[in-house]
Amino acid sequence: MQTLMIAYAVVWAIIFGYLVVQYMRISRLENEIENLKKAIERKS
Amino acid sequence: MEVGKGKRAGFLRQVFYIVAKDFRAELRTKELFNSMFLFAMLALVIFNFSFAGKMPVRVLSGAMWVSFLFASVLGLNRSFVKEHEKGCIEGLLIAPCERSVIYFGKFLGNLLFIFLVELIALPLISIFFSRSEIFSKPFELAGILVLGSFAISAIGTILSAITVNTRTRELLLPILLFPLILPVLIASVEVTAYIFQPKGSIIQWLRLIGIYDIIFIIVPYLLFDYVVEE
Amino acid sequence: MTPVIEVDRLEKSFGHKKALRGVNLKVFEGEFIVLFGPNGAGKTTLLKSISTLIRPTRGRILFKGKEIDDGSISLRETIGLVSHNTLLYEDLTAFENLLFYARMYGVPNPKQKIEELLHMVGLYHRKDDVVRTFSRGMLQRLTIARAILHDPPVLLLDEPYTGLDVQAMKILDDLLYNLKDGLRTFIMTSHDIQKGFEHATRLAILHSGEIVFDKKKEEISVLEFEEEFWKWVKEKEPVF
Amino acid sequence: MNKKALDIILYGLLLIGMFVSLYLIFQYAPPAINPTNNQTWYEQKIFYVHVSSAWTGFLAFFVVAVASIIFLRNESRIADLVAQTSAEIGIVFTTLTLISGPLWAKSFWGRYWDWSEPRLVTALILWFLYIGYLILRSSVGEDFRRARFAAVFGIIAFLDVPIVFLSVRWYRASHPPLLVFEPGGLDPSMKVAFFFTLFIFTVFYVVLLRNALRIKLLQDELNRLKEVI
Repeated sequence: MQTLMIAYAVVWAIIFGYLVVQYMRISRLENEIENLKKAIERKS
Repeated sequence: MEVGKGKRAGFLRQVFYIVAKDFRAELRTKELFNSMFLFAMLALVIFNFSFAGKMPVRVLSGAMWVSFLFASVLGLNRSFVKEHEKGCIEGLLIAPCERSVIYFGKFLGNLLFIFLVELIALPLISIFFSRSEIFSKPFELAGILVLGSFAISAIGTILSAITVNTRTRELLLPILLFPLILPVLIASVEVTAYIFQPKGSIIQWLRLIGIYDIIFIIVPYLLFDYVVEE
Repeated sequence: MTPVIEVDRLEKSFGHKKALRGVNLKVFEGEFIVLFGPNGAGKTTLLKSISTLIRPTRGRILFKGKEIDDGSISLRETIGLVSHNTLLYEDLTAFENLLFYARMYGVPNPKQKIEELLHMVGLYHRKDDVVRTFSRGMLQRLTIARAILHDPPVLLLDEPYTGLDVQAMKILDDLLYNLKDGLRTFIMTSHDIQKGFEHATRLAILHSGEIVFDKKKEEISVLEFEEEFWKWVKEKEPVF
Repeated sequence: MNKKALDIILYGLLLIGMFVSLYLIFQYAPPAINPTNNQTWYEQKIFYVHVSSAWTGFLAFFVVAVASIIFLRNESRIADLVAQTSAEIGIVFTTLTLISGPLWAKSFWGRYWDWSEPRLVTALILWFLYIGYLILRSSVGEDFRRARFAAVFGIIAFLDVPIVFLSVRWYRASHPPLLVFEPGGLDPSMKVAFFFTLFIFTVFYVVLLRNALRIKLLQDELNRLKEVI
């Protein structure tokens, strides 16, 4: 019973962890795009 | 401007011309037919030695269908490779015919090759595996061979038209085809085993193959345009 | 007068790449248009679109005022195409190849017609040989025979002179002169300025998916045109 | 700002939902009794995650088929991206099904696999089909043709699924296994736990798809901007 519960928690944690990684990646990409847009504005 | 304009051949005629062209080219080289046939027989020999002693009926019908399926993959792979070698597929695409004419032409050609291989393999199987039943029920056997091969060729033709455009070509076709064809394989093996040794009922299996054949001739027909057009 | 072919704001993109960016072109009966342009300008894509091989991303192509769509199978009868590929089956003989296409197009009296054509392109003595054994020049001649098998009023030629020997070039020249009867319409791509200019009644330059130059042959001399051509090839070509 | 708010709501819902579902499965729902030996059967709790992931995988492949049809109709890049990411997610959940299924089967049948169990075998075939789908995608060079080929295969593959299921079920009828488990009436509290877990898994799927889609679109945008510079 306990091993099962741990297994469940691990599965949950992995999926949720992946979601967090995805979120970090989104934020990073958004930042990069912001910076690029600013750079383009400065250039023109 | 109507210079020498003749009457265009109908749908079925055009399909027939494509089959005839493939058949004529194959008659000249025989490379495809020979390799398909040899491959099927070799596979059966190997199956025989993997099962020490006489194979039970069901195992034999399974071995037959697996060998035929593998041999079909060889034929299906070449089918569109040949059309792409000198851009012939373009020639077909600019010809005044529905795109589905190409699909049905290639489908029938493939079915014909597969069926011929099976037909020639049958007597040999009967001799090698001491199954005289093969000769006592020739029409039943031919019937199930056509029904099963119909599905292999119908799905295989559209998949082959897809995989010929990929980097991995020959490798990819069986990977895509085998899981798709599984239901037909199960059903064909069941029916073949029944023909060898009647037991239980096979009506539902025949129905399954029938449904499968109908669905997977209509759906590829509807989708074929998207595969060949750029 | 309605043009035989009208290309209307034609766009074609492959994924992110834009091969054609709004091509407009009106081709009238009897014209011989030669399209020049550097590699990657979109010449082949344009010819393939007109021959219904490629479905355009945006824009239309009209044949005598009728739009090409899925139901336009009969329109394909009016087109002959000579492309980079031979479109011939290597395991069939010259005669069998032509017979197959003749049947697909519904050519009347196919055998007689094929023999005529084989005489015309000088391949009659090889008619029962498998195409696999043919030389490049012979293949190109047979390709042209295949393209004009059904007497198409519109002929599309994609770099037909590429890879030809002198003899084959001569035969192709003669063929084209014979076919130019004032009723047939031609679109040819080329990067050989001399050859293109010789046949053309109209000259156009395609550059990065746009037609940037389009004039009747009478309005310009070879030298002027050559200058114009190099201007376009040089100006916008990426510098390596 | 709207997107951010939705992010917070979804992530919060998932985080809380995870704990709630753990509570429901292990505390709220009573342990089952194994009908074969009438003993308490803790391993039955695998059932919750097994069926939920199977459902999510199936949903994902259904979305692949729908997105494929939409792509063939209007050639929208988004539809193609949805099909691709949904197939990827579907494979993850089907893998989870294929791991949890045999574990559950072992505790019930005493063996990990039975070829006459239609759901399990269908899940395996699904897995093969969509791995093939992704290999197909990775081996076509041009973006445009890749999307088309994938869409055609995506539709054919999904149509095949019910027939696979049917064939394995009929196969079982002619080759009866030792024992077959049919999930009959569940205890009401089990049902609550089950449907809640199912719900949470579906939300998982939606968020995964949404995120992956956003990442791909942002990357597109980034590449476009880099080309401008």
